[in-house]
Amino acid sequence: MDLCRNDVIGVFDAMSRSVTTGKDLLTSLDADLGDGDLGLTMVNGFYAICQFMARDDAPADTAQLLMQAGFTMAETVPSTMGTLVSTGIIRAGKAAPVRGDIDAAAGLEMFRAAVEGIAVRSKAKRGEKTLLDALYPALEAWEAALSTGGDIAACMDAASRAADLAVVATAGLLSVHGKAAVFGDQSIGKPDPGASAIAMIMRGAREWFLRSVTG
Amino acid sequence: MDLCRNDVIGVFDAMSRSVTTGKDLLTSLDADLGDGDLGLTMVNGFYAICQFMARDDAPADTAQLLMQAGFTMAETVPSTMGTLVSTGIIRAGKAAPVRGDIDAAAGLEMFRAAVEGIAVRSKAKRGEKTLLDALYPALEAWEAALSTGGDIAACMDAASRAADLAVVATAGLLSVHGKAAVFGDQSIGKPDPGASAIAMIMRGAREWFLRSVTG
Amino acid sequence: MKKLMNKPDQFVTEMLEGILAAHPDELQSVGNDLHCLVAVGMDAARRKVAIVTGGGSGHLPLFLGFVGPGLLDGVAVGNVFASPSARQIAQVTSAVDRGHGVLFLYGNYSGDVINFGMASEMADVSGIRTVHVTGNDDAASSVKGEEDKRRGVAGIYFAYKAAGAAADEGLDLEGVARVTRKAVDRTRTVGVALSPCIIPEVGRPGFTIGDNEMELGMGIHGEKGISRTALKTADETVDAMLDIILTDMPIPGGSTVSVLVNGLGATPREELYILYRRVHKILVGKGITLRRVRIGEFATSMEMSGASVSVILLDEELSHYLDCAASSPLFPCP
Amino acid sequence: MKKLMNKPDQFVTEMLEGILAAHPDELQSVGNDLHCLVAVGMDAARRKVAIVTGGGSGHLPLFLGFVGPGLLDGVAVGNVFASPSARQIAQVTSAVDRGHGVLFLYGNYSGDVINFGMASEMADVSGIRTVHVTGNDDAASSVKGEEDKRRGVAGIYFAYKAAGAAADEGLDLEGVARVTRKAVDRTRTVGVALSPCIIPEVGRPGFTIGDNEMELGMGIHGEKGISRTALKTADETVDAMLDIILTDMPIPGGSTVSVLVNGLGATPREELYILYRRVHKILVGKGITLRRVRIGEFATSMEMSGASVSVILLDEELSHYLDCAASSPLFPCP
Ligand SMILES: Nc1ncnc2c1ncn2[C@@H]1O[C@H](COP(=O)(O)OP(=O)(O)O)[C@@H](O)[C@H]1O
Ligand SMILES: Nc1ncnc2c1ncn2[C@@H]1O[C@H](COP(=O)(O)OP(=O)(O)O)[C@@H](O)[C@H]1O
Ligand SMILES: [Mg+2]
Ligand SMILES: [Mg+2]
Ligand SMILES: [Mg+2]
Ligand SMILES: [Mg+2]
Repeated sequence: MDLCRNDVIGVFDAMSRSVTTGKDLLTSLDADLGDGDLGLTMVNGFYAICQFMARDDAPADTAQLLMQAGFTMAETVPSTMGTLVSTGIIRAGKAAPVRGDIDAAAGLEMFRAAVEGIAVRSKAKRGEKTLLDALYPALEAWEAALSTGGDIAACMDAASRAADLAVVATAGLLSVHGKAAVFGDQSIGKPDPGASAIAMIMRGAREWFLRSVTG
Repeated sequence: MDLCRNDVIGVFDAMSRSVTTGKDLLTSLDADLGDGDLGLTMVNGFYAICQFMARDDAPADTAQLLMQAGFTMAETVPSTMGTLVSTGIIRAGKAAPVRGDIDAAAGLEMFRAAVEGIAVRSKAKRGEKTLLDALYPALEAWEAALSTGGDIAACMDAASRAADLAVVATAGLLSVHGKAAVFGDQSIGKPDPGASAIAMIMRGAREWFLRSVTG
Repeated sequence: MKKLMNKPDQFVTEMLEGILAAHPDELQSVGNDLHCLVAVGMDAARRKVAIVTGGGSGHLPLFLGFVGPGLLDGVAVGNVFASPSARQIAQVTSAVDRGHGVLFLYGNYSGDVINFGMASEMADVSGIRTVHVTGNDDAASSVKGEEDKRRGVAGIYFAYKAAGAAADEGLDLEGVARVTRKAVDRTRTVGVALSPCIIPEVGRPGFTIGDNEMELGMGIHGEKGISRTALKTADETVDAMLDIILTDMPIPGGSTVSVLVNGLGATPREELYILYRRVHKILVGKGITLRRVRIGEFATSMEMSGASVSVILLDEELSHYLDCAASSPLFPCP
Repeated sequence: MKKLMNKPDQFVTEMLEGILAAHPDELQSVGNDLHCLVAVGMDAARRKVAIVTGGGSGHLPLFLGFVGPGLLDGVAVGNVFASPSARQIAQVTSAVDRGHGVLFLYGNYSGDVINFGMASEMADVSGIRTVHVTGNDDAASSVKGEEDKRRGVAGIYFAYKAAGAAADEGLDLEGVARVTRKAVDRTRTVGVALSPCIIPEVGRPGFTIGDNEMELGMGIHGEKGISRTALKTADETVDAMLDIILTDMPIPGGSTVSVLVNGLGATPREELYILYRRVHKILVGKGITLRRVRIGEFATSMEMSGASVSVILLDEELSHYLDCAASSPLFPCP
């Protein structure tokens, strides 16, 4: 299956549901290593996107829809993660195919654009205990699944599983960016809140595919 | 007996002891109707006077001794009562006899000058629940004792007893001056702290006479 | 209410040492007494009335923060919440007098009144003429008709400003006193306290106030107010304050006023602006024009939390004087 | 820590309404967004680099209090302790650009860095050139060698002042950025917190601190400091602060510095002067000259109690720029 505009809306609804369910977990992870607002910002940001996408006058074009959704989120929750996730969504929109639905290959281009945009914006590097430590493994898993002939649902499945595993691995890393940086060595042993949010978002998307493919 | 310079010093020592003994009472009376500093200011003020009077270079002249003692107290405890009592002492000094000891008549002139000085400085009138409501009755008692031939010890005795009685009567009055004024009707039933301090000071003087005459 | 201090009994001395170290070009002490401060660079030959203020410590920038160009000439600083002595006031007076008389301008508290009174007599002996004007803007501290019993609080700022400007423009002692009295007569303040403060040498709060309470009309030393109520919203609080002010001093539509929203210490500037928002809405709604609005800490009670609102009803003369330039190191430029 | 406010979720909006009502001649909003403020009366024809700042609310007079003549051109205001959005920053940027480029000058917090970064891209699309300088003066927030990870706190004041003056004198974007970076590089701050503050929408303190404790090096949002100790005296506190500052940035005798002693909100001015007294004594003892000392509230954390000391090592150029005139309604003249 490939994704049309309305499928994209469905995916975002599922992501929104996922972060809403996981809100308290994100809050407590961020309270441990930051200021505890991550649950709130993710929930509010995705809620704003869904509200925007549901509007009658939301763009018919998927690329435009994603870009404007990203700006909506950025406006609603201008925290670190709010802005980085928005940046990813905007970049994904910019990289979306001009015509036609999104297949696994187009999805890879969009995902890569998102991750690169986030990396540029945040100036963080892999291994520095940020959302990038969930994003890069997920991107690589998508690429691998595509190269073995997987469709977009399979790619998303692989990416989401990789992100979940990667979150566990972030516990071993030292925080050097953001509010967590002051904890220094004490940050070791705790998973990164931003990476956890990424995994949660991707799990929402994966579940949408599971439902849509089977249902 | 009449008072020489050194007797005056003795009287102030006795006054100082009296307010030191009564410190907590003054503090709590002023805490009830004001800011609770009266015990401290009276004790510190009279202590400063005694220290000053005990100095080798303290003036030999009683008038000068009193005036400078008053300024010392004013400098040490510039609260309402500190300044008013100092004013009284300075005025008493100014009214002291140029030569010779202080007899009952000279004492009356000095006392009157003190009370009038305090009245002018404070702009308060009798009946407004201030130290004047102890001072005026004491002054009148002194005058009465003098007119029936009392010596200075007898005058002081009469004045002090009148002050004690007058304090009780201040409980019936309404505070209109100083920090007590905001209590309005609630001030009724409580004796005036300033009047109480005056009675305590005079009681100290009276006790000095008792000791000096009998001992 | 923890304090950054050394010995409590050195609180005022060390504060004054800090002030003189920080602002040597603006303030200096006279007579070897840190409590006696005058502006640096007085031109003794200038034909100008001098203005002296004074009062207890613990209210910065009040009182000493109002000594400076366009403002006052000298200040006698007392201990925390206690009057300076008459001798200190007299000493400052002698230092600033230029032979054209001295205005004594201070808050209406009996300790201060009596000490300034005694200082006047001392000045008299030295041939210095003095006139007294006392700030009594706290509309909550005594009923109408007994204005002379009211406490002076943040609104004395307007009197300082008017007095300083009038003296600067060369008015004589009577003229300066007249302008100053007019400013005082046309100013009303009401304060509200949410938490107490601690006198360093006492070491415990001067009063207690419940977690969900506030006191309307409380004085800047914690003096009893008009009513203790449950904590109101900012809007309700302003409504209650303005109600007292406008009942006491009705302000007809078409008038012009200046307003000071003053923080008592711990209350953040953000909240003062939330209060001002309501003040503005109500006064504008009555057809009153606001100008030269001042929002910040002008008269504090150390770490007390709460705020006051002062309103001065302007006429052309007062508007003019309030607009004149003035500066003080306690009001730093950015 | 009671608050004078109405609805917690209206705290920032109502504060901004109050600010605009109080200072209509100095500040205005753009794009129908109260969070986007610019100085009134911009001369678009003037050949001048524009300067934009921004950051979370709850720090008044920071950040919006530094918009004004001789200072900055515009500010994007976030919610309490939260970054403004990139769109808001971009909107302010478009409003103040005169075609000579815009300096983005803000505190080094990841939310702000990322939003200003995104705003830069937006500005780029509109053909507006931007350069970023971030304040990172908090010497207690990261070890030496990792200065780029340090938080920006009260010391950004010196950078604002230098940037504003350099832009005023007509330097180009690179020139203004160079001067500003120099000010940042030569500034160090250390803070100490004695009590927490409450974010209105959260309703409870962000951290707890024992009755007899203080935290050295704590950030202005309550970020972890270097050590939590028993409450020290004012002198000991300054000694610990200066020790960190002078170890990080040694200042040779004969140098000239400017110092800012900043109150976090509830700590009274009296105590700031007691702190300054010690700062002065120590620096003068090392043969260092102090000038343009600033004492007051420049960067607060609402009702937090505590203070910070900032030191900037001056050269002739920075001295000159710091001396230039500047004004802001959040720093009212007396
Ligand atoms: N400079 C940075 N670069 C990349 N990611 C960052 C950076 N700073 C923080 N993060 C990520 O953001 C997460 C915290 O997000 P968020 O709660 O929105 O931060 P804040 O509340 O400080 O704005 C961290 O767990 C980390 O993954
Ligand atoms: N204006 C006044 N005139 C005369 N006496 C006054 C006046 N105000 C206060 N007092 C007297 O002073 C007493 C309080 O003295 P004190 O504690 O020194 O006052 P404060 O602490 O306010 O300076 C009162 O009990 C009253 O007797
Ligand atoms: Mg966070
Ligand atoms: Mg945050
Ligand atoms: Mg008293
Ligand atoms: Mg404050």
